[in-house]
Amino acid sequence: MKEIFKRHPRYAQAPQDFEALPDNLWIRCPRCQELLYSKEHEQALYVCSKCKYHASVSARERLAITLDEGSFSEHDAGMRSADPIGFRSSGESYADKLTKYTEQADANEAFLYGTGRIEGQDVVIGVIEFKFCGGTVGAATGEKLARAVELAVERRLPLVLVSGGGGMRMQEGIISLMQMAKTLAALDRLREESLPYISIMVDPCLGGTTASYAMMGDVNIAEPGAYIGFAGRRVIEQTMRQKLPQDAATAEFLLQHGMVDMVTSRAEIPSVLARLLKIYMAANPSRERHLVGQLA
Amino acid sequence: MKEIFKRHPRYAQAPQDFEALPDNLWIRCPRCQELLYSKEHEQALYVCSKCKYHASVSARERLAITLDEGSFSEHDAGMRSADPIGFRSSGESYADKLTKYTEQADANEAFLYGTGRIEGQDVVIGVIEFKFCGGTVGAATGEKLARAVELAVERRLPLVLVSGGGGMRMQEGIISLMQMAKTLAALDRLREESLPYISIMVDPCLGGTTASYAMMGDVNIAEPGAYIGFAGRRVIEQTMRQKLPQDAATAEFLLQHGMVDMVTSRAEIPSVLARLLKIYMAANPSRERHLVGQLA
Amino acid sequence: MVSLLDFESAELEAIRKRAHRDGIGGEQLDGALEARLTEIYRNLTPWQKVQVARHRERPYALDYLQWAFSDFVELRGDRRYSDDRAIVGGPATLNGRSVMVIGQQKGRDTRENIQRNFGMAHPEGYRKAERLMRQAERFGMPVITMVDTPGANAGLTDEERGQAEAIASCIATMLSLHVPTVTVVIGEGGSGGALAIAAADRILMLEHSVFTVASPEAAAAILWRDSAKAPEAAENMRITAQDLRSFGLVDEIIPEPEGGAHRDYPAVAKAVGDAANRALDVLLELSVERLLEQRYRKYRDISFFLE
Amino acid sequence: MVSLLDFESAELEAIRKRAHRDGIGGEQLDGALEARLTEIYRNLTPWQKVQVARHRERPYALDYLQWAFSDFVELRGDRRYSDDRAIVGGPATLNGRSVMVIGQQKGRDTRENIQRNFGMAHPEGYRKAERLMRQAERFGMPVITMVDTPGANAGLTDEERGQAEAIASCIATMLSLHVPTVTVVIGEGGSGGALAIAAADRILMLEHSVFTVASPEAAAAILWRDSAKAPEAAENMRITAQDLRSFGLVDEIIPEPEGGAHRDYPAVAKAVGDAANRALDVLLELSVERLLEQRYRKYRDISFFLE
Ligand SMILES: [Zn+2]
Ligand SMILES: [Zn+2]
Repeated sequence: MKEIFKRHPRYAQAPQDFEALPDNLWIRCPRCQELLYSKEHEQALYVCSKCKYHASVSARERLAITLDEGSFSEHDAGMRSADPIGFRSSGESYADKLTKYTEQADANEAFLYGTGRIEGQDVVIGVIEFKFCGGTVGAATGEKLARAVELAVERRLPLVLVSGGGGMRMQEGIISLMQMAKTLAALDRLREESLPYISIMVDPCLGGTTASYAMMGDVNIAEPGAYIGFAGRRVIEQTMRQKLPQDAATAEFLLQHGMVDMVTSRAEIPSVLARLLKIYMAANPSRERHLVGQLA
Repeated sequence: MKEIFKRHPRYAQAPQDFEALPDNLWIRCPRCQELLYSKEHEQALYVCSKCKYHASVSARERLAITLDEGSFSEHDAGMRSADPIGFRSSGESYADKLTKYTEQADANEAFLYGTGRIEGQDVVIGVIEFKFCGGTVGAATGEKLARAVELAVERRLPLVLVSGGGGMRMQEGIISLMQMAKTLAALDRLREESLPYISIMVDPCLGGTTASYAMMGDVNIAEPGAYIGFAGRRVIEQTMRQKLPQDAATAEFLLQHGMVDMVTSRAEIPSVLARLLKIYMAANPSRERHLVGQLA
Repeated sequence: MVSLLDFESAELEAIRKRAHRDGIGGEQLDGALEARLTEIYRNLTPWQKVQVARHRERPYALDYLQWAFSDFVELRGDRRYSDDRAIVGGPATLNGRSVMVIGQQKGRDTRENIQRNFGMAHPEGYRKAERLMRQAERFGMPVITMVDTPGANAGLTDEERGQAEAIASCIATMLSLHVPTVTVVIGEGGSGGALAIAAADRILMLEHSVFTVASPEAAAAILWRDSAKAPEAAENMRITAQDLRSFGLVDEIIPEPEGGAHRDYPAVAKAVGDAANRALDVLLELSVERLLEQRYRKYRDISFFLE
Repeated sequence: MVSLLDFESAELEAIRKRAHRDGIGGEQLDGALEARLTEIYRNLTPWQKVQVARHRERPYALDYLQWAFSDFVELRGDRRYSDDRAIVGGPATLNGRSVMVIGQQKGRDTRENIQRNFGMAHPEGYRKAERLMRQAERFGMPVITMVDTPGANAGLTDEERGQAEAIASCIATMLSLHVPTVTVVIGEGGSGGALAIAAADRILMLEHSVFTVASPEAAAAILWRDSAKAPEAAENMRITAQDLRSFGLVDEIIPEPEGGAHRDYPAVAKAVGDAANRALDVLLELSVERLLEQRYRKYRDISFFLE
């Protein structure tokens, strides 16, 4: 297994997390309750061997799973939120909370990005960090997302984003909502440059995240079982005043309803990405642009 | 009432036609069976005063209803089909049938077009003639449709088409099917020139007619109660193996399902057209095109 | 005639009582009431603004279409699945210019609210909006949108038909249009469901309108698991037109008539029409290249981060 | 191994009987059978071609994707409502070129036919095709479509979701693409449901494929209210590749292996891949302007009228 796993043997604080047993040798799957041997579970990329539940992984683990070893080079690692609306809740300031999130997640924001290689092909890649404020999008998150897109445009590289999280970050109010427009504006430029954007949605992917950049991939890939939607289960259940069926708004449900191109297990994602990037990058958009130019 | 009605007091041979009583003073509505006084029925533009059934009218009556009096100037009135596949059915040749249709409909084809004015605004208008082979589309029909579109492009006029009929004409085989592509290719040029196309769909509007030019209006208008669909009622009933509900695939059903912009009674269509044409023709597409050009 | 909101009636009732006690009435009382009302509206709290923005008699999109625009023809349907009555739109004329108007539309009574789904659009509403935007672009017509929604509808069938995709795609389309776009927040701008038709070159807000990442009720439920704390959330989250102006997110605040938009439809409609028109005057001077660059920078340059 | 169609078994059985009577067998018999089969396939009637085009073992779109293309990644869904398995598509490589492939897909057994709806697409199938075409255009990838459908599905829910709009829009989009488009009719080209993905720069047809305004059964039902007269309709309506070639509607007929495409997948796939590739070689030499002009003329100039 790739080395980075050894540095981050476990991951934390996601709502549906695997429960580590006291001796740290065994963990329990939160979906099917199966007891799994920790070492094997790591090697299975944190996918339950029984029910195939894809547990959330940290941003760094995700990069290790996805990229050629040692190929990642991070950008803007230090960027962080400025607490735009001076938000306080129950006597605690958001500014203080940010410090806590940073410690918990060992990251300055809920998203990190940079360049890397997938089966030898250069890409710009950005991944969600759930451990930072539930992977919600604030001003710094949105800025990093926009810079990731612009980096792809600048270097003429394909863009891969691994998206998830709770949507826009309440604590940054309207500033966070506007990140939807900001990221989509950036993606529009990528589109105009005919560079491919592959979106990978992981559990859970909600609200403004899904309703902006996550859903707009040229190719949308979802991990099995991932809950992906505009509204969370609780909100929908309140609206409908009834319990949701178990598979509602899962990756498989979205595939059936035409919203994602494929549901792909964690282990297979890198090779699918490699195949897609190869075809798209071998296409010849410059010819198209050139000739369209002749038309005008 | 406009004069042309007097020359064409009745219309014939549509499947759901008003039945003229022997004395010609009264007719019976095919939908609600109401007895209507012929003169009044004419003045009501052949709309049943009780159930509002919009009976089919001839192409010339339609023009009289829609255009400013005396403003119509027909193009290509003599164009007719060449019997491309030498079709014979039950010993009778299609070529012979064409002669019959021409006599019945007092027209050389199922479609006629030209220029006219709607509340003083110049338009290119084309209308279906149901009496000619059920308003189906053959090679000559398609050619006239394409020429109507090209005339609009050439003169920079808006296009109004009144569409209906049984779809593509079986007796011209694959040649008739290809008229779908031919008419849509022409409409694409109209689109590129930013000239508006308003489609009015009347009862019945079926098959390849609906599935090509009729459904592609910038604004789609349907007459009340008109059956508009890809498949006819009989075909759908066979597919579903059950009777269709009465309102299935009517204009109102299509409005509810987002396929038409409005359901507008025959009498109101001219004023709605006038309002739409005024707004669209006052827009400034040339500015847009010019500035887009600067972008390249 | 105009229904009073709770905070209005409480204050005005107190004045009435005092006047009754002091034997004051007639024009003098009317004057006092009016003065107090004006004062109240000059000092609305964020939560009071939410109530004003949601006032049942507040002018809705179709009211502005009647009072500020002419020649409006409603175009319906997404050409895919349905016609969503929570969003209305079509071509119209504003001050002699052909424009495409798209607005979220609430209902005024129960029957109409069922039809309009309380202004909460389904995916097909956003797809209709997108269709009309693309049409406007083709004809070189500027797009004017009016925002007034508690948010997008959140049911399972909305997920099935891609509410997230519909919103994302509508925003992306609006950002890419080669024609000028102006948004007026006329009431409640709720969440992504509002932003879907608000990613414009110019965002204008009525004086007492609000724009939120989530409705105060939803925010309170998320933050404190108690939607009754909505007033606190409203205070905390900086949701008023004035707040947004201070962040540079809003280009202009359109003043409302004394006592709120619902007290004078013609006046507020004129103000909205004039403001939109002024915005277009400027935007139509730009080349498409400049227009797109300015629009990009407007959203791209939203800052509030540290590095 | 290969299932025989009725008209094949009848003829071959007769040869076998005669051989048995004459004491002939082994290689000599095999040779006679093969010779007869070749002769049959050189002289297929239109109705026999319909049966060959519908042969359950005939290669389908996914077979060509396996044998003629490489790197295919299936992309699914219309991003609106559903994923229609009656149409498959995605990027692939043909002879080193990145292309977008879209094909109608029948099922080979009952289970798969239910999933694929016998190759009859719903509106969302055409909307998926349209999405992939637009994507191909954005990336400068030529589009290759494979036609094989009895027609579009005709149910009430298809009307609800706009089957007519979906087909019209798909044709219009295909006609407007700024990238070269090549269609191969690999089996049955049935009506508007087939044309929806066939309005290409080049239309190629396999030797024993057909393309009809309506299936022979439907045409017989419409013309004579008797679908049993399908063979007569097939004769009458000029539906074979050879007929279409004679009208100038088809650019090239791709010869099938002796005894039909279903008898040699690799050979027919190679023929299809080579033919598509040759068509692209020519089309990719054109400027977009020329490409669009040639495409326009191809459809605009279909004549067969008198004036
Ligand atoms: Zn498990
Ligand atoms: Zn009647």
